[in-house]
Amino acid sequence: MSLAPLDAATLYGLMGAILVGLGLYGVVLLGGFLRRLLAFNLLGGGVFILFGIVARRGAGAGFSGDPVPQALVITGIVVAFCATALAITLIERLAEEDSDDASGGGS
Amino acid sequence: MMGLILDGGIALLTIGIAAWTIRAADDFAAVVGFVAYGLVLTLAWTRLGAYDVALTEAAIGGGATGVILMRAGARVKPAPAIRPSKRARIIVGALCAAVAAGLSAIVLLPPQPAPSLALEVREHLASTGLGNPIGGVLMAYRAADTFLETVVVLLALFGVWSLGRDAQWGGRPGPAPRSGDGGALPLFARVLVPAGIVIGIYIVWVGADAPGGKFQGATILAAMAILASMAGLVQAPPTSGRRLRWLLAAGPIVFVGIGLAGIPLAGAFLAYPPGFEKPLILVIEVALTVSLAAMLALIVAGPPEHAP
Amino acid sequence: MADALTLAAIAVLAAVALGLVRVLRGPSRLDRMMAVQLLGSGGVAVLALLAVASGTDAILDVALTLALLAAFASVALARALGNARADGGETGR
Amino acid sequence: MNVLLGLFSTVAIVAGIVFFIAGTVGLLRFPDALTRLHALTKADNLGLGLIVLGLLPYAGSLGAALKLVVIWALVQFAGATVAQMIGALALREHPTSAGRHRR
Repeated sequence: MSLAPLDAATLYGLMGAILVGLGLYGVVLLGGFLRRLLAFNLLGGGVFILFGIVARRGAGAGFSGDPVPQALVITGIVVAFCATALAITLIERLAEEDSDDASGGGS
Repeated sequence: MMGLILDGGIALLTIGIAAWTIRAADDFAAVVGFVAYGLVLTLAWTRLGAYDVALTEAAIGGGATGVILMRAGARVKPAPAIRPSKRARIIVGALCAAVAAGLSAIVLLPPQPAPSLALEVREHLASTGLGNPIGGVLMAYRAADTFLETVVVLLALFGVWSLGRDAQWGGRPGPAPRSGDGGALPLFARVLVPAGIVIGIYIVWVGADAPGGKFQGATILAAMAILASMAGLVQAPPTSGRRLRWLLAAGPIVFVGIGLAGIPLAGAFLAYPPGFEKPLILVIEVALTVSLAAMLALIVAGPPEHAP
Repeated sequence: MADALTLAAIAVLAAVALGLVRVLRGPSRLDRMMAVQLLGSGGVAVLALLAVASGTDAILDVALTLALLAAFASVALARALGNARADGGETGR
Repeated sequence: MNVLLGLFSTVAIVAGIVFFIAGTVGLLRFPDALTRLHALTKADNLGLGLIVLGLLPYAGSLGAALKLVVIWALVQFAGATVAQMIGALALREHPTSAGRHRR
């Protein structure tokens, strides 16, 4: 095993690693569902970038990157969006229920 | 060298925006930070040569996710700020730093030679008739995944709908249209929506041979539908509408229909009969684009809010 | 030629990054909203420069999508903020 | 001819960068949200416009040149709309301080 050369893939890989650390910190420590959800998405962005450098280093056969991890990331971004949307609707509904309870009236 | 400086700048900017988003004082500021994060990540993906992913990140990461987050930011009362103790912050910070350091080690000590399926993709791409390797992977090698992915999007939409109040089941989502909202928004929507529809269709169309494709194009089309509804030009359809439900189901039905036809004709589920790969993939892509655009727009619109 | 255009992209990115620091600090929400606007136009300029520098037409499609969706996001932000204000019971003009 | 075109591009792109920097200086120095908005919209749209103008001769194909122009038009139009929306919000929030800047 030898040290990776200092190129774009390495730079963005280190960025991805730091983004995962930052996102994890937010998911664990932040108060409020919305902020945690945001932090989780930041973390996801870092994970996707790490996949991206695997793709970049697998460049060959005339492609600028290995197409398989790239396709995985595209699927991942779409699924992450769906999960986020569902979570946000849940958070909104929870907030609605809370304010109903607080004002003493249900629906 | 010049390129490396630019990459370093983009990386630092991305980390700075992410850190700012974590630390931001209020929810609205954090949402703005997150949208900015999506925009700079698009630059990073472009620099990595992953143009397909850059398109997806620009459309979904910055655009669609940002808009649903804003909706929540405007409606949810900010949570009382919990100030974790200094000790908790130090311990969690150290653990997260350790995770980042571990990942950095993996980045810095890659396996030699780098694992890659690029050669295999190149070998089989010709049989799909497509020029875009990522489109080929999504529609042939990982066709079952792509099919399930559209089902996941549909399930997410059902999940969003089922979180509405019982009395409003089947009604229209989103705020009631306001006439005379004034301002520049209606004019903006009247000009941008047609332009955006053309661009969305173009992105799907070039996706066969160049970066682009159905998810990116469908998100652009969905964004235009949301914009038209924000400007009060159109109202979201009732979620119980028969036509709407067929529109949502059309993509998955076409996909699974062609997939099932592959069993007798090509010997496997989702296999394409030789000679018909490209036209069949295009038919699936078009049907999926229409359904995905409707699904994504309705997911962003949220649960029904008006009784049917 | 390519190096000169990349240098231009670095200059634009640096200007945008500096402006971003100012805008994100606030103090008002209106200031922060400008962040998306600033990154939208700056990011599109960087992408346009890179597209011509590397001769890759696909980057222009990324720039096109970014221009469209950044516009969409900042309009949605402005509207969300306007609605929040209206619901907050503040009187309009 | 080629030399002239190269010179034109260089001047346009450098001028575009200067406008981006001017916008940042405006953001850093101006006292309130409305004036900062002014700095941002003017500088960025002109900056992007000049950069696009400078890149046009090197676009390589008519399609690419057309895309560049469309990109600029989109950003320009969105900038104008968002500026109007932010301006209206600012006016609603601080009618007096915002009015001071209107002549």
